[in-house]
Amino acid sequence: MTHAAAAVDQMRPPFPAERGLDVYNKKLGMWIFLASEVMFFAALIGTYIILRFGAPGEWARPGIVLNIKITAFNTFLLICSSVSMVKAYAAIQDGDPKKMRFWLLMTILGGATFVGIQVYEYIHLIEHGFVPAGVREGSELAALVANGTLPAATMGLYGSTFFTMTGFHGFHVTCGVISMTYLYLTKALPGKYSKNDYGGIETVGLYWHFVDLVWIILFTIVYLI
Amino acid sequence: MHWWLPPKASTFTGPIDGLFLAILIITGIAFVLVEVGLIWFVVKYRARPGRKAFYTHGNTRAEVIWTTIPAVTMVALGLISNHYWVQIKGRNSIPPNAYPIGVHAKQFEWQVTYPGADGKLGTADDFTVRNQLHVPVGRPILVQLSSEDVIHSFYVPQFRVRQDVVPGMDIKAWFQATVPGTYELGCSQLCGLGHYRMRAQVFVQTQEDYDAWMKQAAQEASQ
Amino acid sequence: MTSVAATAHGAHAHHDDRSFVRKYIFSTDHKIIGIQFLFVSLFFLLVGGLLAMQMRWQLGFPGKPMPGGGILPETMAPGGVILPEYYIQLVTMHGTFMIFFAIMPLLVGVFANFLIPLKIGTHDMAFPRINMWSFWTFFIGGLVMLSSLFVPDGAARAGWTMYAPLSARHDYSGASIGQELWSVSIIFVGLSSILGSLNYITTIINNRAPGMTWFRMPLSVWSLFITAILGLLALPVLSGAVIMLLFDQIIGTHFFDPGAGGQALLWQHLFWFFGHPEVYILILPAMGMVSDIISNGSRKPIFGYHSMVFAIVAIAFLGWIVWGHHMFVSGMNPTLGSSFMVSTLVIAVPSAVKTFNWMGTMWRGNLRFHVPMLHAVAFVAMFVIGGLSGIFMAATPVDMQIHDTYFIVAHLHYVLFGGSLFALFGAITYWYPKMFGRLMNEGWGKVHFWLTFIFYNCVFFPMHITGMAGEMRRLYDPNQYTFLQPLQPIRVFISISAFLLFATQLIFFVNFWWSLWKGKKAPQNPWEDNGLEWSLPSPAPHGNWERVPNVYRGPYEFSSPQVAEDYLPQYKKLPTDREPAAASAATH
Amino acid sequence: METAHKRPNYILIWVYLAVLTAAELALAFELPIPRNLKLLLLLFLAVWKAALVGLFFMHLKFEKWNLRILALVPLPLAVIFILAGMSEHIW
Ligand code: HEA
Ligand code: HEA
Ligand code: CUA
Ligand SMILES: [Cu+2]
Repeated sequence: MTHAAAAVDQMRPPFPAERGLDVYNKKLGMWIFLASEVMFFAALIGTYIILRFGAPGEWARPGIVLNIKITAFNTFLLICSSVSMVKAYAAIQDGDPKKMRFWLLMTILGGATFVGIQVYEYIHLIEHGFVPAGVREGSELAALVANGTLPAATMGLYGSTFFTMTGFHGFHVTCGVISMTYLYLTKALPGKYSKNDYGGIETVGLYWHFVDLVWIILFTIVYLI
Repeated sequence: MHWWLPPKASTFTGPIDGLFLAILIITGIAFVLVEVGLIWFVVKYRARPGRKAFYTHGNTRAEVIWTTIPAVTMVALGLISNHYWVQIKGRNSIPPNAYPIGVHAKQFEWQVTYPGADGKLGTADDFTVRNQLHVPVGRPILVQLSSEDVIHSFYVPQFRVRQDVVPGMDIKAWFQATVPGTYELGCSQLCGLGHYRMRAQVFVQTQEDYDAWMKQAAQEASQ
Repeated sequence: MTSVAATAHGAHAHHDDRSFVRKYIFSTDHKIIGIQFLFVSLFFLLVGGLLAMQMRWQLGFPGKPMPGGGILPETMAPGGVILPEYYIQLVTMHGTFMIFFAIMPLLVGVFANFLIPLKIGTHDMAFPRINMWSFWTFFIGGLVMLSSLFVPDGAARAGWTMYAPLSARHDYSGASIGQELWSVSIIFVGLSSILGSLNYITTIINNRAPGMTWFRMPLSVWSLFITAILGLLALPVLSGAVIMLLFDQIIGTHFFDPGAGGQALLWQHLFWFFGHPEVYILILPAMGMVSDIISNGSRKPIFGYHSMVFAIVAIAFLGWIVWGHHMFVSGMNPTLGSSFMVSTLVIAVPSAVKTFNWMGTMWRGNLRFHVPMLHAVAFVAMFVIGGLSGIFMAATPVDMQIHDTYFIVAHLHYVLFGGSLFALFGAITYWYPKMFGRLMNEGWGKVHFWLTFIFYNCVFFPMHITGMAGEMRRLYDPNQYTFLQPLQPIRVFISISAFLLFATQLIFFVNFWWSLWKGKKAPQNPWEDNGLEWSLPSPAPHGNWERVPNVYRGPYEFSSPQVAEDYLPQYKKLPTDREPAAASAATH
Repeated sequence: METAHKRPNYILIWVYLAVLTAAELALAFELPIPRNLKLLLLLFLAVWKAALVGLFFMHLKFEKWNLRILALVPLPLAVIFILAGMSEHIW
């Protein structure tokens, strides 16, 4: 899986001492960056797990506050955009920039829709009274808390962790969409990618799949458990 | 002015001061070894014209020695420390007959709740006193710590006892005073601008004195 | 010896036609970025020092108007008398500036940037533009932190460790904007570190010169590499934690709010899970550079090179599983405390390896006491004191007595000042000629060294004693406690020594600036060292080498019997040397 | 440019992921089994899906061991942290 020669790297001496990891700089850099992202999400997700584990009471049952259906669709969408991303990568590996452009565009659309739906979901949740601080007084959800459907003791934690985790995930998706759009406009459209040079696609792809991977974990632990 | 740990006034002073001394000896040896060695080398091997240094890349035997000795020492120290740690802070370290006292910390004072005549907390005859901790001598004391706002820390240097008081947690600490007298209870966790003055008096009294004091204090509190 | 310098850019009047802004402000040249870090973080070091002086005034002479304190606003020090709320701001900002804006950028920002490409033989970092951003995010973070000193209700005031819930709720701490700016600033610092680390790691893995195998890398590069990994994995945890803290502060979440189910100890776990690796970020590069300097000053190969490398790796690894030693009395599960104690004690072993190997390096050497060497030897002597005092605290029962006392303050200054800062003074003097083309003044360097060494010990050694006696940290006025009143003479002594220590630093300050313009012109290899950077002219030109040199041997071939002089550079080809394998990147 | 390994069937992986997601939903809302078992199964499915993405879409399966190690290094650290944080509540 190497194409060090493909993405010729100016920084790399013509004959390296050892071949390093035998991976071109951009890709290696992305993997290293992803390692730090793992730690970032470990802090957020770890916090969620620890807080929920030690919560002063039951956690709200899944499906009451959050709209599972629409999020399930969103999950599916993200999976689709992951596969379209990898299709774009495969296409350019085969030297088919047209197909690559198509799949890249699909990926961008999928990601953008995901963000759109998440924004919609947030608006909806906030209208119903679910906010980072917990449950807004006098709202629809406050009534559910009052009648015992939702546990009063842990709603504050629920709101804090939910919005922080999904918010930062959404932020990552947004960054992905922006950078893919940038690559699409400045590199893909002008035809700068080819069979011999597709480092940008592979690198942004790695990021994109990682974001998908995080969502897979988040969806399960936030929405289903 | 003194140059050592504070005077000893609880049963913890034995193991803790002992460990402190033991570590001082171990680290003292290491300290002398390193510093004297450095000075010696600095003097002995300072550059002289025309001399060339001894060309070597190391010596495995020497390295093994100075890896194993610290390793063994540290593991031994760990085991010994843990032995005392379990006695002092371990899950089951609190003696069953310990006398309970509630200590509630808030910015910037200590509210001490005494169990009253029945010797139990949470009953009607409990009473609360600000910034005064009275304890009977020679009897294990269980302090039940709670905090109103931020993290404080319960610290009596002469007892070698310290325990953070964390809001949202019920923390129990225990100690047994051995010398009657007056001490100071300090807050040793930064808790805001009044941190430096969050202190209380500690009175270690004989059982009779304590009982007498309690009777009187309970009366005063109920008025 | 025909050195490779002949092929360096500077050698043939290389035309560097970048504009001033491109060259010195928004530069992507790793050396310029390193120098930018140097100036900015030395400035923050000065700020941290000034804050310390105010603290020491209050502790030595409580309630007396501070000389020159009249210029401070009423809310801090009316009539020059420091208020309690200002004192805790001083403590907090002193710790914050020193750790995040002085020592960390000095070690990593300056020397990782400056040394890595020069020492492994490459033209620049793998991602020069990201590298530039790493500096600018740091700079912005610094400005934000600095500005927080001037907001109306004052700077952050919960200690550099920002324990929640004190830090999370404004009604507890009494500061709002200051606390928030602290969080925002730290997020920038985190970003800066991550961007930097990712650059350093990629560069070291992929861009080494031909023949520069892993075990021919200088220990400075090894330690910067491992440090970068620590930074890469630790800083995001801090960022995550600080973001949650910021949310607690501004949008009302409840992560650390026990009233709504949040956990106060969770902050401590998050903070120290970052924090302990962080303290090794603050010492490993120092250890690496000291190794280089000691080997050079002793004119001897480093003793036990491989075990030095493994010790670095071991310290870094163990650094991840000891964080709970800051929380022994926090109410943490005591069984967890036991395991943290054992892992902490075990760190003494790789540290012992390092210490004794440094001594082994000096043994039977031919010691040259140039200024960097003086600092390096002092580093070993002082770091050991700090490290050994760490053993006291690692023993859980003993920590119960000395936690949060000046014993800890003594420990942390012995490792951070006696360790990191001494190493930095040495390293700055050592690589100054490669940065600026001039040497710092030797005589004043020695004066600065000796005075610093003496006053430093006068300041921080007595803190062990007051700590043992039970003097707590972060106390505005220890005299509130009757049992601490007899210690006041020691505090006065410490304060006076601290003022002298600060004054001594002015020698360094002047030496540094004076030498920039008036220092002796530096030869190419003033210390007669083996590293690749000395194959370049001083200062090193943009782009470093036209064609990177080949590497023929390890970095510490001093007094090798193969040559007449007592050093043998890595880039010098002896008749017996073979060219390094020209492994083409394209062959798989 | 070598493509020594056979390219995985990406569409198949996609189908897998979709089916596993559906399975998760069914498990979470339809299946009447004990909560803890449910939790375990759900986590298992999530890790399975994540592994699919990592191995095939991010082609970790086809990378050299040293890159794989790089990718996996942070995970044990994260696990250690979470376990320690949780242990606070089991004493
Ligand atoms: C550069 C930074 C640095 C370094 C390197 C260290 C190194 C060590 N630290 Fe330190 N530490 C800090 C910076 C650092 N620390 C800071 C800033 C704090 C305070 C934070 C705050 O609360 O504000 C702190 C606090 C701190 C605590 C918490 C104290 C408390 O709050 O109660 C503990 C407890 O275990 C500790 C232990 C250690 C140990 C065991 C080492 C070891 O790595 C040391 C190992 C070295 C040696 C042991 C010496 C060399 C070895 C030999 C000569 C061999 C022979 C030795 C023996 C056989 C013993 N440190
Ligand atoms: C590397 C870190 C570092 C350094 C160097 C220092 C340096 C000093 N520190 Fe500090 N200190 C900390 C890190 C550091 N400290 C930390 C982390 C804490 C804990 C904070 C907390 O509790 O939250 C602390 C706490 C602390 C306390 C405890 C306060 C309390 O608990 O109430 C005290 C008290 O005396 C103190 C004093 C000093 C003094 C007198 C110096 C002196 O050495 C200062 C001397 C002056 C300088 C070193 C500046 C010199 C300037 C230059 C050389 C610049 C040259 C410029 C150019 C060339 C452009 N420090
Ligand atoms: Cu309460 Cu400090
Ligand atoms: Cu630590």
